[in-house]
Amino acid sequence: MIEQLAGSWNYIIVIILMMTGLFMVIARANLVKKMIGLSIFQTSVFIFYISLGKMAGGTAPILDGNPDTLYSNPLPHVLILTAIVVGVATTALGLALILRINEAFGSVEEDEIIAAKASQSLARPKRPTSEAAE
Amino acid sequence: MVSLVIDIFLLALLVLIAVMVVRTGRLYAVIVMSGAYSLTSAAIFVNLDAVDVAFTEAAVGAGISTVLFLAAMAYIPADEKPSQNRNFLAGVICIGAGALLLLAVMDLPSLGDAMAPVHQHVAPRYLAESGSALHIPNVVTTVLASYRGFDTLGETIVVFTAGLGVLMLLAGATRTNRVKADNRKTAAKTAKPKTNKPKTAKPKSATKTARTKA
Amino acid sequence: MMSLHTAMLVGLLAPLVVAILTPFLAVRHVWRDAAGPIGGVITFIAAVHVALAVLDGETPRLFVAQIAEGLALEFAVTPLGAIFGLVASGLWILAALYSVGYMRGNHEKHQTRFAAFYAVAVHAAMAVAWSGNLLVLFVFYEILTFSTYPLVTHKESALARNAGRLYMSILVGTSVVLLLPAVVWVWLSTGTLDFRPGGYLAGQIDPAMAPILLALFAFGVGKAALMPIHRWLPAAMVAPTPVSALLHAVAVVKAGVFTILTVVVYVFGIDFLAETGAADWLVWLSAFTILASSMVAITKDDIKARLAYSTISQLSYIVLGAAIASSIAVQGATLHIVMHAAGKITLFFCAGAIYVQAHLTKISELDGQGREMPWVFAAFFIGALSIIGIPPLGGSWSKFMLMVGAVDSGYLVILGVLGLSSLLNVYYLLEPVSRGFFRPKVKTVEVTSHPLVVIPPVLTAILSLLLFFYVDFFAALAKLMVIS
Amino acid sequence: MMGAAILTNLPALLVVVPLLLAPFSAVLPIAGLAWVLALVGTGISFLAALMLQSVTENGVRISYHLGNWEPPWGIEFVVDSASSLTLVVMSGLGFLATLAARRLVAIEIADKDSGKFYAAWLLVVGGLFGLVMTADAFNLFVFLEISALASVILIGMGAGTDRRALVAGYHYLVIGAVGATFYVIGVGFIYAITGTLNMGDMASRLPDAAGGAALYVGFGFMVAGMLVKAAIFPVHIWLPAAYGYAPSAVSTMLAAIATKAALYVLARIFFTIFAGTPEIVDIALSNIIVPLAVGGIFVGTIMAIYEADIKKMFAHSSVAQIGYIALGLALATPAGISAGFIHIGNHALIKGGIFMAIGGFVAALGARASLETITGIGRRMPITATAFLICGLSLAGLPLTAGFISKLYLVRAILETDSYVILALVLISSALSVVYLWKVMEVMWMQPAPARSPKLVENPAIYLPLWMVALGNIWFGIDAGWIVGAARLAATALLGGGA
Repeated sequence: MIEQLAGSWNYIIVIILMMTGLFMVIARANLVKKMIGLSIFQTSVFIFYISLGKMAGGTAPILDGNPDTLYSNPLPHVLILTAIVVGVATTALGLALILRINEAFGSVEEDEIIAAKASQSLARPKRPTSEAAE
Repeated sequence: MVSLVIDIFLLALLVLIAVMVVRTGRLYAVIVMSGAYSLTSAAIFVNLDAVDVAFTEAAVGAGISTVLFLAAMAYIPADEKPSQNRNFLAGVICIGAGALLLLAVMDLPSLGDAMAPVHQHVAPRYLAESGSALHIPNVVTTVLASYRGFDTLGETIVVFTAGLGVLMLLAGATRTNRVKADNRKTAAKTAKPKTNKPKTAKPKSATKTARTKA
Repeated sequence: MMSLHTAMLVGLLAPLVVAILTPFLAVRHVWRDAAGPIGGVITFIAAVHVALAVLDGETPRLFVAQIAEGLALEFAVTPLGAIFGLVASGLWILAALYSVGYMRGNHEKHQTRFAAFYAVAVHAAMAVAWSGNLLVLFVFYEILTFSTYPLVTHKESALARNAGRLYMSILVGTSVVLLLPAVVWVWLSTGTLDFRPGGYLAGQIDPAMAPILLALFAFGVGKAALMPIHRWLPAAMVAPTPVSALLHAVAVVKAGVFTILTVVVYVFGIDFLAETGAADWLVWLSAFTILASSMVAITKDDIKARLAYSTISQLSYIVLGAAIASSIAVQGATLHIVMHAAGKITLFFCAGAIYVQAHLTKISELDGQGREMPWVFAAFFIGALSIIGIPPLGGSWSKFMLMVGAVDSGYLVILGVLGLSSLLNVYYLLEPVSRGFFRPKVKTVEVTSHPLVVIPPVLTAILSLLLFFYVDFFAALAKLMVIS
Repeated sequence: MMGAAILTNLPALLVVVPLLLAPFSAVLPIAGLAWVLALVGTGISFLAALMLQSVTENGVRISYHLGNWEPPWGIEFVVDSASSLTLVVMSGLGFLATLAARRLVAIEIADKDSGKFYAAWLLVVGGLFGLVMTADAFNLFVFLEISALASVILIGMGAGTDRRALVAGYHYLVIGAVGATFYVIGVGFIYAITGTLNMGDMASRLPDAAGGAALYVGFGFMVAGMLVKAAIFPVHIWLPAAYGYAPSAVSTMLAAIATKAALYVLARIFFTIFAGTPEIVDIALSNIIVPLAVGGIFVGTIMAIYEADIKKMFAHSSVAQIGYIALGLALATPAGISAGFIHIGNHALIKGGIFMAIGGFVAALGARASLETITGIGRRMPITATAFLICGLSLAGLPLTAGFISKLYLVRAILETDSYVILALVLISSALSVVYLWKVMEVMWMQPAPARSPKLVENPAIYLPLWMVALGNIWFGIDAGWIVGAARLAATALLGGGA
């Protein structure tokens, strides 16, 4: 049991981390905090993948010419390199949207934005543009 | 054994940071902690033999990401407003999903097991071929650039997409220009009879109304 | 002369061509107004040609496209379809003439649009009549609904719009929600939707489910105006009278009862229905509709509203005949399509003529007007007698056969219902005539003469009379329906 | 020589052409040129898809090795009759949506942004094609993100006329990212027990893999992630706002093709990757996916009935229609899967047309289309409104329209499995859908236009493509042979073990 627990230690913690991140995404109303939750969620998945590739007694998969050397699995590393970049791209786009939302609604709190939508969508002119410009 | 101790310590640290992130309301602190989270994960990656990943995570995850967050914070409120109404639902979903995942990891090969399928299939060929066929010692680089080069192309496109999006959404110059362009358009419109067309919004004016109302 | 194939094409396309040409012919009103009657004559000739072939035992077919296995876009003329095709095309000639007179005499707007949609409706009715399977029937049934909507709301007043809304919601709603599933049900359980003499559901569906399927059809066909889905018909009375003629005699309600008869005869099979008793409930419902709507008709003072309820009642005669599901009753029901069409179109023509010439709409205002418009009132009288079923007029045949059918199948109560309803008919249909001729005038109105609205009702009245003597042609076709 | 090279490289061409045209479009300063580029990109894809379809018609399965690295070491694209049908549908509607986009974009998007807009447009389309073709579980994630991020940009562009588009875009981004991450977690588990990322390879190794709970959970998370992308109840919550507030052109394109790709991937997960472990798939399909699909059908329909905003109404309706597709696929019989594929094609036609027409209304009205603003529009914009009516009739499933064929085959497939409860539910929901369609048509055609309303101008640049789609609805309602045959082949290809 202990042995199994030791073997799964990384995984168990990783799952707790994932769920912490996911919890933030769902439960927090602050849009920035959601993004941070998302990045924690994703980073935890990265650790999960890298843990899968670990070989006991292995080293980084950089060939040293010695045929007896054990290497960890390079494939998860490759995947996660891609995933990290994708994750940052998501974050960047999310933040850009948050900035625009803040401009348009004056808030980055989901509850307030939804309330603003409800109260103003009827009274506000459908296109804020042309009227304001004239 | 040392590596196991380090591993346990670092992971515990991650849990600590994550809990603090959830509980902190000051966004600057949260962002810094999230940077710390990324750096700690980078350390874990080193410990798990993924040096390339660790380097990227430190540079991109901890570096660029944090810079982006901090830059964004210049324009938005610094504190999170307390709101607790969705905790229960979120808790149920997370605990449910977490429980399932815990159940599943118990059936995975234990950490570092050399007989695990991941070490038996596909990967060995990368390790075997990389040196002889391509003469690059770093297998990660080889796989990234050749076997799974298409992933890398895709990744580039994702970055391009995100850049495109940020540019379209934010580019300050475009937006001020758009205001001007719209003014010009409106001026032109008064001359033309056709007026029943929607035009692009100028977010600035919308923002002002929203703010004054708030 | 024409090949059958050509005849079918002509019959189906001539009204459509008229519809398409109408806007272009509108540069000269005479051209536009002549297009309808000419198209009617051409269509009628084609219909006669087709009907004669059917009488010779042929089944004229026109294949258009294969949709999926067991589903084809195909026309095939059954004896019943031949009859309905004759009715629709033949009455169109007169209705087209009449609507020219009515629209002009009344100075209605949008006459071009009116004429075009009128022709589309006739096209749809022809296609319904000659449809080769349930799917085609369904499609053109819907097209008929859609094409008559602009006609019903022709006046574009709030009242007309509300009527149009009710008209569309009941007809489209029932057909999509009930009729379409019924059609799909038939296809799924038998793999075909074709019409076959003697029907083909026997042995294909559980007899316990047959009443449910029949109910889907009976209520899905809103155009048959079975209570309680009859409300659209009186509401649609706001439309100009030629539309009412189209609705009541030429196309719409006839398409409804035609559908029910077709389903009973060519899909269920009357033997199957008679054996399982699946249509028993429909006998009682239609009997109820006959009496209830006659009662309502008595209370109406508005001529068109009274005629509308009379139509609901008469339609249920046809449904009743189908529901009794005996050979003689079905033949009676089929003949009643023809006889009622001729009779009712006369009545509506007369109502319209009275309106155009004297601007009267209430029965209580008709007192003494008979002498002012003798031809109109005489035509009305003959039409009414035909619908009541008095020899020597066409309507007597169909009513007689229905009564015989009811007795044969042991529905003695139904005989009583038919008798009672005839008495009510006598009262509410002859009241306007007797008022016109035997009461002193209550209202002096200026009567302007419009021959184009007087000639058609006189012609249809004569037709009702002729149908009594020359019923054999239709009777022979009707007989073909039940010989499998 | 040249021809042969193009032919063998068709699968790559289909994806790479739109993706590589995107950067060029982004820097084009002239909106018209960018549109031409987008049209060329989607047009080439459509031709390529048609060619692929003609090749795979005989049951041929094309395996394309990217960079000539053989699978499972390298990344593989697979095109069989199932994916080629999906590709033809997506690229065809993508092309038509691009055709209609010209005018809609000119009105709703600033000229300066047009080049970038079409760049994002091409990225979405290319990403979705990749999603359908790739046979590598992780590569699929990359394509998922390309199309998701680009979609978010396009949705966000709706902020030009309604600020709520920003929020819709943000929600789609976050929910989509969570979905994609779920998928990646699932792939991680399957990778851990099989050691491979290639779908075919996974399929052949899974039956012998000592998976236990990892197998179940890996499967579950992969499916859950794609359910989010396919907008299946209850994780459809992002869809109504996203389609509702996106620019009209974007709603058209997304509604016609976006969720279709995710639905196809779901089918691949069920019937290709986990073909060797059918017991898991069966449990999931009959106990989870079928109830969710039926739930989605009802929730979508009922929400549509209570919605006054036209775009959002039909977005809700999409949730219901996706439910029909998912239901067909989840029946897991040849008839059910082909019914699903038939509706993938037909629903693309229906919704593509409907959103194009709504775009036409919005363009002419200069305001959001709601039950209030489109009052009496039937007489004011007869060309657009008639096409809308045809697509609406098709959605209701009237005979001689494509929608009827879908419903017919779906009902028959359900009957084959003797699930009468589901049949009854489908029929009831189908009747309910008449309610909201009736509401719209009633307002459009049977109510008078508001007094003093200005004359509305109909633009051929919008209504010509719209009518092509509307006539498509009739064409495929009368001659359904092609789609039915292709869908049957697709079902055979999927159930034949794939790999």
